[in-house]
Amino acid sequence: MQALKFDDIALPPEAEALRGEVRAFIERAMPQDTLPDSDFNQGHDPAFSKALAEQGWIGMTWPTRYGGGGRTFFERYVVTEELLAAGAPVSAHWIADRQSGPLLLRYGTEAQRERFVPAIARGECFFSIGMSEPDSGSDLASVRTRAERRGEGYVVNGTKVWTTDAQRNHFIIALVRTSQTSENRHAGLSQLIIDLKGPGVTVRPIRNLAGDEDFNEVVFENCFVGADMLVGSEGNGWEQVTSELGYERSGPERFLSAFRVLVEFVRAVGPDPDDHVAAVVGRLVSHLMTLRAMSISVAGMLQQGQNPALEAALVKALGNDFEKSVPEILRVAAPHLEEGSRFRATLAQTLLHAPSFTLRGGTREILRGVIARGLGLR
Amino acid sequence: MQALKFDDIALPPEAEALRGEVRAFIERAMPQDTLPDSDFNQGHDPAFSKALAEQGWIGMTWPTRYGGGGRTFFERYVVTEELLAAGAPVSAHWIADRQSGPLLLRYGTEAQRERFVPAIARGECFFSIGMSEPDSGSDLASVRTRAERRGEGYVVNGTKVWTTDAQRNHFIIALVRTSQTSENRHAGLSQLIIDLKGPGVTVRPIRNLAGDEDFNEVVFENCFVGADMLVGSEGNGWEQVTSELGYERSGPERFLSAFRVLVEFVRAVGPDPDDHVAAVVGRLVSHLMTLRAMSISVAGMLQQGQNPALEAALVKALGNDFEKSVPEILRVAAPHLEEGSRFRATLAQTLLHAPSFTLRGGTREILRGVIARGLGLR
Amino acid sequence: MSETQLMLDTAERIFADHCDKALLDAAETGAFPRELWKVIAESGLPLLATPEIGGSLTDAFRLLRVAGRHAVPVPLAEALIANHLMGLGNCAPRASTVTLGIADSYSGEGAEVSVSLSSVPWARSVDQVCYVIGDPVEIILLDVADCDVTPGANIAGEARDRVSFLGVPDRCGSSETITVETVFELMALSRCALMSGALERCLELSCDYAMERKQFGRELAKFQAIQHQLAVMACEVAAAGRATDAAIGCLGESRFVAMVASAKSRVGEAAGVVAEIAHQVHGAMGYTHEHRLHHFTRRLLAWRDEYGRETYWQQRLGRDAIAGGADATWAFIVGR
Amino acid sequence: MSETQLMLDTAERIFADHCDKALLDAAETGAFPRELWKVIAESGLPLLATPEIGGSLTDAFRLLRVAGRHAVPVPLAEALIANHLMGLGNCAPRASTVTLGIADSYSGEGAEVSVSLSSVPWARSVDQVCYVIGDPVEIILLDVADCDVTPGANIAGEARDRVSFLGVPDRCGSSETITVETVFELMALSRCALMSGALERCLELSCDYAMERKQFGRELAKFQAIQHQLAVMACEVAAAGRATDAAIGCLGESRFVAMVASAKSRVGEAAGVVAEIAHQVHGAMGYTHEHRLHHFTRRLLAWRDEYGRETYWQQRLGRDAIAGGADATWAFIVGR
Repeated sequence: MQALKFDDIALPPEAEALRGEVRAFIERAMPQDTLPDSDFNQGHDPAFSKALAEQGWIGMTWPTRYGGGGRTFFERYVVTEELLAAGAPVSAHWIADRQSGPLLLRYGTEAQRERFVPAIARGECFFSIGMSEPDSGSDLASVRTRAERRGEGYVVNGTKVWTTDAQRNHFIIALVRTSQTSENRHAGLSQLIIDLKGPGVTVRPIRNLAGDEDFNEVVFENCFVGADMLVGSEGNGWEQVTSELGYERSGPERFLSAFRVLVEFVRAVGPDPDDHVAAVVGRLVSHLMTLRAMSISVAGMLQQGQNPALEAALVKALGNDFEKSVPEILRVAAPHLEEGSRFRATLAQTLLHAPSFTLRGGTREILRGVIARGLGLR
Repeated sequence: MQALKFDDIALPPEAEALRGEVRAFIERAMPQDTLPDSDFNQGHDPAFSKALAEQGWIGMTWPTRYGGGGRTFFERYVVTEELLAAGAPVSAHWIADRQSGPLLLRYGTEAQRERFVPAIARGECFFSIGMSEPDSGSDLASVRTRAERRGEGYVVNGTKVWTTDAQRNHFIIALVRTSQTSENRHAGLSQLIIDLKGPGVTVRPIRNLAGDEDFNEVVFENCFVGADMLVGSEGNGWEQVTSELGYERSGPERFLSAFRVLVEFVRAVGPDPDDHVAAVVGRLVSHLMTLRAMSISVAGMLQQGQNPALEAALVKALGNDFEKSVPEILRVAAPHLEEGSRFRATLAQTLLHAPSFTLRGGTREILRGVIARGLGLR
Repeated sequence: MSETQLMLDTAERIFADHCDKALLDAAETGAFPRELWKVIAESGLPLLATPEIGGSLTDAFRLLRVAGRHAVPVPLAEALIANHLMGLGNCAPRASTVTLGIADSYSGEGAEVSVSLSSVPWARSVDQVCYVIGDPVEIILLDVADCDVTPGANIAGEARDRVSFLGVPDRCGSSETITVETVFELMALSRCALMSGALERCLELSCDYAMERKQFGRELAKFQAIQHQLAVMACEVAAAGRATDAAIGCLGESRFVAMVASAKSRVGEAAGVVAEIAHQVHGAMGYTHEHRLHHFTRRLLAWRDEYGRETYWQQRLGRDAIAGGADATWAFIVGR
Repeated sequence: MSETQLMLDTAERIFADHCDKALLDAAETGAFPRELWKVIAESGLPLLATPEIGGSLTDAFRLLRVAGRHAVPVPLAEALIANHLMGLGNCAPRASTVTLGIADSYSGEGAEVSVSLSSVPWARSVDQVCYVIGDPVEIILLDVADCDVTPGANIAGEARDRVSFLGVPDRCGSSETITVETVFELMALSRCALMSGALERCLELSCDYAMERKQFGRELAKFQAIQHQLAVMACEVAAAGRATDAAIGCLGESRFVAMVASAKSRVGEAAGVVAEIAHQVHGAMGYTHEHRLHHFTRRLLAWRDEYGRETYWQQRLGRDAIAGGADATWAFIVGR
């Protein structure tokens, strides 16, 4: 059995130094007309993202020559957790900042880096992820969208689905099949940057059960994509995607999605609740403090160049179960559910969105499987 | 998908009429020197069983010509649940009454019925179950104990394990292999009645983690068993065992094992606890009332000659999870854990025994598998 | 029994015919399904629990379970109980459509009263609102035309309106056999029945989806982890149904309050567990508005809150159980 | 750091060499493992947290985690903290063996006092019992020879004795840097550290068992349901270890109380979940006395109750979190 290793890492002073600034910014820039929501998928607000970028807080860890901040993962951690805890609208730049930027820096051509990365860091260029397809579920290797070589590029045909914010963002990095399925299901996949507003691309919003349109279906019909939009090398898509999934593994977004419900609960119960209510708050706080410590350990281990894959999966699995349980626990613990209270409104919003918490980057089943593999069981 | 069908059956008046009598008997006959325990495996007390038999409450549903009571399953249900709820010592006669008697009545020879059944009903003859073996786990078809024909009987060699009360009871009904393993793993098995005090049988108690000796290892070394001790027909053991397991499916013993912890909790918190403590009691009571209604439905459907296999598995799975959760829930809900209190003593005893609750008649995995099959998923 | 079955079959047919996805979607944007309501009214179902036609409350709750299976978006539970109350008040059921509410503020001397009711299903779309007040209870009918109605909705998009009235209401009799509390209990049981039906439906939808949907080359249903989740779900669905039936079976008995408390708490718990697993099994598909699953899961989330959350009923049940002392805990559970 | 690692390796070797099944069984029947205690004492481990040898409390808690992995049946946590306290009191550690208790009743004027301490580990077998009292705290040592000792045991069979004393105790100094509460917090953290080690061991035993044991023709570890149970277990073990380390990392800081509260609550929760799954995976085998699993699971059940159950620490932590108001909840969690 592999030992579970979480180094006892705390955020360093230069990261903590940022915290006050971030809070002041949020205080100033937070939109007043919506209920704060700690779910990173809620709140697509280009103006907020732009203001954030002006602080230098998008692409913080990227090289300065590409418009990045050249800062540490720890500094980024502080900014991210403060934004989520406050329920700020981060959805617009989220994927570009967390996934697409790092992917392009690692695998992109120099031209791609120069074109996209500084624009992302300026908060002017938003990306979506194009992995899932109608019949793929969690099985990414079953991708069927085809990209055929034609002249100086590719002709893409197929459909991506569950693409968050595709109707609002600028580009999608689509996982496509560039050669026929072979014995090795992971071979023949590639990643292409595709302009979501370009010809041959149709974006159809999919309403979710809460009535919002976050998800989309993205249909490619003879969509021409220049060869210069290939990310990394042809046929290397699987490896790239796998490393990309690593970026979304165990940040604070994995356990904070329901955090505003706790805040409103504390507001609703007032300063001197009974023992049970106090214990419920204490219990959730202890889980949050623990998850945060675990998550910071993983960030630190990444910063040191380690690959804490098992540890990241543990944080994600625990965080997922935790954030789903929060609204359920607070709902029954609340002494009353006043019609029209902020607590009730936040609770309702989170209950409706809760089914989506586990859709992100691997279901509970997948995560547990990853852990079992890490334990040497499979 | 097969519909889940629980008829709305309540206990009929003639069964309810018995309740007062049973309570009066318990009041009178209950031993005073031990902590009442609702776990049917706790408390092997031949004197108590004998007194119970004198009331006509062992073998209640069996034909009167075999010493039975000729009563309904509902009447038996009332007696059983009252005994368990009071934490009476029922372990001595339990298996004989619930399993061995019905098995012999259904499959036994006339001579076997006449010899054993009335003795069981008199509370003078106690049986153990001989199914599990050192390497079988939940996989009963892997039984390796051999019974070879020799003259007027069989010579048995092999080892049974986890045999409750074998050191105290009179007989074991052992599942043995009477012919070689074939393609059909379920073929070639038979059931034999074996005298636990007879030659060729060695019973070795196995201490459990609580320090008690309930389990045993039973070793057969050239143990001769007369052919008249074969139950049913040779090679039909699998079918017989499967129907036998049905008897242990969904009675009140499936959800009452931790009941005394609740009783002592109510005593400990007094008449006017805070809202949370009241809610915890209410929650457990609602689960108990519901499980009991489900269990009575199954008893009624059995009484009507139906075969509610899926429903029985549902009760058992739910009951199992419930009774394991009871001590954990009450432990954290208790305002204090007074050293030396009855609550604390009962809680400790039940916590130590809780791991055994799921060992009985199928683990959680097995039960969920049975349910999945019932739902048509496999 | 066979007459009841006939009635339930009729209801099943009506609901299945009308309550398609489009109707549910429309109703959740506030469009009252008049055609469906007319068919239901003509079938006599809303009068099932009035003494006149020999029906019983028992049948009414069985009917609601069927309604829950179809998420029927009309105030059927309210009409059934309102008509029952009018019957108790010896007041003939009206041809008009009626809903029911709980008065949460009331004042008045003499004939004129001021009353307000919150979360009244579809008050905006019916003719009358029924409520009870006082001891012995008076059964009151308000003409919606004379009321202030503020439209609202619960988390499932079901119409839940605020109704205010100032004036002389239509007093249609009084009853000694029930109390204001009884009406609350009956309405709590109506939510148990509706939830039981919706829970069954969630289980069916989830099993069907698991059998149909493939991942990694085989049906979801073949994965042991999914099988076990569906097994847990089946346990909860079964418990909810049984708890509801047990309470229905005790109508009019002294055990009724305890049984309703037990049922509303137990069914409410099942609702949370089942909704979560159903969505877990359905994945992204079940999160879309286009899929019908959410009509049932969102109703489960709404109904478990209506007429007393789990906590409320658990506290009541717990206090009653404790009242007799530790050694009577078992007698309380058994009811004797 | 490498000196710490050297110490931990030494400890691991001593514990692994001595704490076999036979020793654990004997200790649980009340036989103090003198030989083991002697080896530990000679190694200097109990003095790890006294200023004299330059050790730190941090190392002491790391050591306890290793001790938890082996269910070491001696009062090591108590000796470590007692020696630390004596150091604070500027009183040289004694050659004698010492345990530690919490005074739960105390009275006395002048030199003579009457004090009783419950649940003192191995009081019957050591030379002295240490406790603290008053504000500023006085560090007191009782000679066991002068005490009334009533042997007792916790659910794990660990010696937990009642100690009464009437007379003039040995006052070995006082300290301004700690309070009576601090000692309680340090002891709570000792239980977190011990539990973290025992939890790791339960996970190892369970994974090993699942890889080894066959059922229906294949290893348990190959069943998806078992894999998922072990995954849940690993999550809990990891959380417990991390919560403990985080609290150890805050020794001496103002955050310490909050971190201990969080850790004792979180680790206590993990203990229940892990013990249950470990037994579930081990089946009947793990229920036998012969198997070593229960030495760890029973200790988990015992230790989660010692020095404050989950509920106790949750209430304290919750009240502190709430004190700053809703909008400061996050700042409380972050600690700034």
